[in-house]
Amino acid sequence: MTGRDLPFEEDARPPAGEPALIVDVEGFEGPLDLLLTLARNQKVDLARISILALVEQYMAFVEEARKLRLELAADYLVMAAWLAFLKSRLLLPPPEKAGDEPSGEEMAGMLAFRLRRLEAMREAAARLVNRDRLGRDVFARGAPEPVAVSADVRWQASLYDLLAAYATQRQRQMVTRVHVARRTVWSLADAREILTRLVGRLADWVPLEEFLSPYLADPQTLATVRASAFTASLELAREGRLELRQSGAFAPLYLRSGTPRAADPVGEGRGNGKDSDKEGKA
Amino acid sequence: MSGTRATITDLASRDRREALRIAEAILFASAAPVSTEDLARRLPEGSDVAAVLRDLQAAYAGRGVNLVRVAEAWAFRTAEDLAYLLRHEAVETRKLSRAALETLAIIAYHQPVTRAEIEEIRGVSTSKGSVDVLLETGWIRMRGRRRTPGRPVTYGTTVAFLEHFGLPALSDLPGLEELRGAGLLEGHIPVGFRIPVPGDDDALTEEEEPLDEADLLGYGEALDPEPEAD
Amino acid sequence: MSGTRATITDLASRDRREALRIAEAILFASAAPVSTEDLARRLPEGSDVAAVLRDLQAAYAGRGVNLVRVAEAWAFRTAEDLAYLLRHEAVETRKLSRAALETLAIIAYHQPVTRAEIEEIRGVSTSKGSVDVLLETGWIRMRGRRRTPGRPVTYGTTVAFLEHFGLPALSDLPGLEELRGAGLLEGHIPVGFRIPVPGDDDALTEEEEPLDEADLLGYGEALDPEPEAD
Repeated sequence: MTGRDLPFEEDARPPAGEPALIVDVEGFEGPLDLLLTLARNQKVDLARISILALVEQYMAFVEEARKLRLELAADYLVMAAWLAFLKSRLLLPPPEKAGDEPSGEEMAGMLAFRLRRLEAMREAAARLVNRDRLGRDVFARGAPEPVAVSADVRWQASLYDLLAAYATQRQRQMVTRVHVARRTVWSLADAREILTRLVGRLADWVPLEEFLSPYLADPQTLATVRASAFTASLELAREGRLELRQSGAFAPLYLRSGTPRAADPVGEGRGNGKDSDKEGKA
Repeated sequence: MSGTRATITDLASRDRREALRIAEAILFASAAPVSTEDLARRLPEGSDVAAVLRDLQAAYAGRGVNLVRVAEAWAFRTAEDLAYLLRHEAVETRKLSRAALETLAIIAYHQPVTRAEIEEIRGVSTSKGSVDVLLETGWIRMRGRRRTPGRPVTYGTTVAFLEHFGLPALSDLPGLEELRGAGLLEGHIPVGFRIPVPGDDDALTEEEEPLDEADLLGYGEALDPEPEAD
Repeated sequence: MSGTRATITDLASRDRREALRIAEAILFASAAPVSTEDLARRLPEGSDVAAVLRDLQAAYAGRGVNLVRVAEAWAFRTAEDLAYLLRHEAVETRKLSRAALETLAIIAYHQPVTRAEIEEIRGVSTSKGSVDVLLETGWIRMRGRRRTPGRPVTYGTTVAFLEHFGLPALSDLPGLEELRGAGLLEGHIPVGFRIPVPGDDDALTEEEEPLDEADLLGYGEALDPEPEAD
C-alpha cells in the first residue's frame, strides 16, 4: 500500500471497447483509503500533512479518472464534493459567526483525525494478526479428555399430585356424561326444521307419527321427539304454514301443508284441551 | 518462584532442558499418542529420546497428569486416581406433565389397562409420549397383552411406583370415599360411578397373555395401530 | 529421581498438593479454558483457587506447556517460542480478507460498535459479508442494540477471540493504551463522533439494550436497513 503511485495511468486504462472500470476495483477501499494512500505519499507524519495539498491530489485523481471516463463510485464523488467545500473553507476568510458549522480548520482536523484513526486500525489489525495465534503458533491439548456427563433423571410426583390428577380427570368425565345426555334432546328448532322439511308441499293429510317414524325408533328419545314435534307443529300451524287435524282425544294427529292467508284462521288442532291431552300422552 | 521450577528447568544442560520442553509441547498438542520414532524426528538432533521420555515421565509421576505409554507411543493422560474428575454426574429432577400424571393414575387404578382404555377414560387420545415417559420413570411396565382382537398391550404399575408414592400395596390406593373425604371429588356423584380397587397380584389375569419376545425388546407398542395425538 | 519432583509434590501440605493435582488434571483435560468458578466448584472444599492457580502457573512457567489466562478462565497452551516446532499440528484455517481483519480490529478496539460506526471509521460501506464471516469465526458477536434511532445492533468480541489471539483480557489488546492516549479511540477532536472505550465488561453499556428474540435467532441484521456493498 505504502508508496504506491496513482495506479490508473498504467493499470486502469480501459482497453478499447470494454466498459469503464470503477476506480474502487483498482485496490482502493473507498475514498478514505485513497486519501490515506495519497497522504502517505506526502511522506510526513500524518499529524502534519498538508490537508490542502491532499485535497489538490484527490481532486487531480478524480479529474484524471473523469478524463479517462472511469466510472467512479458515488462515495468518491461525495468525498470530492466535501473536499471542495473544505478547500473553499480553508481558503476563504472565515464567515462572520457561522453558527454551529465547523470552521475550515475544524473540518481539516476532522479529516486528519479520520485518516490517523484508519491508519491506526490498520496497524492494530496487523498487530493482531501477527500475534501468536491459537491453532497456528500456540496449541491447546491435542487430545482433550472430555468430561462424560451422565444425566440421571429423577422424576418427581407426589401421591397427592397423583390422586388429584385421577380425581380431576374422573370428575371431568362425570361432567362430560351430562353433556352427552343433553344431546339426545330434540330442540324445538330441530323439530321445526325437520317438520318444515318433511311437510314441504304436502297436499294430503298425513299422520304425524308417520313423519316421525325414523326418529321414534330409539325409546330414549321417543318422548322428546314427540313433544318437540308437537310443539313445533303448533307453532307452524299458528304461522299458517301447516294445518293440523285430530278427530278426537288420543286420535292420530294429521298434518298437511298450510295455505297461507287462508280463510280459516284457527287450525282444527288448536283446541286447548287437545293440547293438554297431547302433552299428557307425551 | 525460581525454586519451584526444579523439575524441568533445572535439569542437566540447556540442550537437555530444551529437548524436554519440546517433547512436552509435542506430546501435549498431539491429537494422538506420539511414537518414539516420531518424537525422535522432531526433537533437536542428537537428543537422547529415551532419556527425555524417562525424565518427562518421572517429572509427571505423582502429578495430576501422567505420561503413559499407549501401544508403542506416548501420551499425557489424567492420573488414574483422578479419573472421577472426568465424570460429571448430573441429577436432574423433572416433573411429570399433567397428561402423564393422569395416565399414570389411570394405570394405577385400572390396571391391567390398555392404551385404548386409558384414552376412553381420559376422553382424549393419549400420546405415546406420555406412556413412554412413564415407562422411563420405571413406575409402569407392560404387563402382557389383552386376549382381544388386536391383542393390545396391557399396562400396570411396578414396585418402584409403590416405593416412590409410599404405598404399601396397590390396595392402599384411596377409594371413592377417601377421595371425597379429601375433597378431591366434589359435587353430585352419579349412581354407578365407581373407582376400581386394583388387585395386588402381579400375575397375569385370565384376560391377559404374556408379552412376546418383541415386546420385551421394546418394540411392543410399535405393533399397536393406535392413534397418536394429545 | 525423587529430587526432580520438587515442584508440585513437595509443596506445602498434602491438601494443597492434592488441590494442585486436581486443578492440573482438570485444566489439562480440557481444550477450552476452564473458568475460575468452575475450577473452584470442582476443587476440594476450602481450596484457595487463586493460590492453586498461581502455583500451577509458576510451576509451568518456562516449560514446554504454560498455563495462560483467557478472560476469567485458564488453559494450558504450548509455549509461544516453540511455535516453529509445532506447525505440524496446525490446522489449515481460512485466511481472513484485509477488509474482514480491519473490521475485526475496529470491533475489538471500539466495542461496542455499530456497523455504521465501523463504516465511518473505514470510510467505506462494510459488506454484510465481512461481518458474517467474522460472526462465523466465533470471534465477534452481536452484543445488543444501541439506544439511538434505528436501534442499530452493537458488536463486540467473544472469549474465543481472546483465546485465539492469546489475550488474557481486552485490556491486553496491543497498543490499546497508545491509541487511547492519542485519542484515536475516544472522540476528542471529532464534532459529532463518539467512540466508546472497549471495556472487559460483557454487560451491556448504558447506551445499549438487549437483543430481541429475533436477533438471537439470527435474523437481527435483516432488520437493519443499512446499505450493503463493499
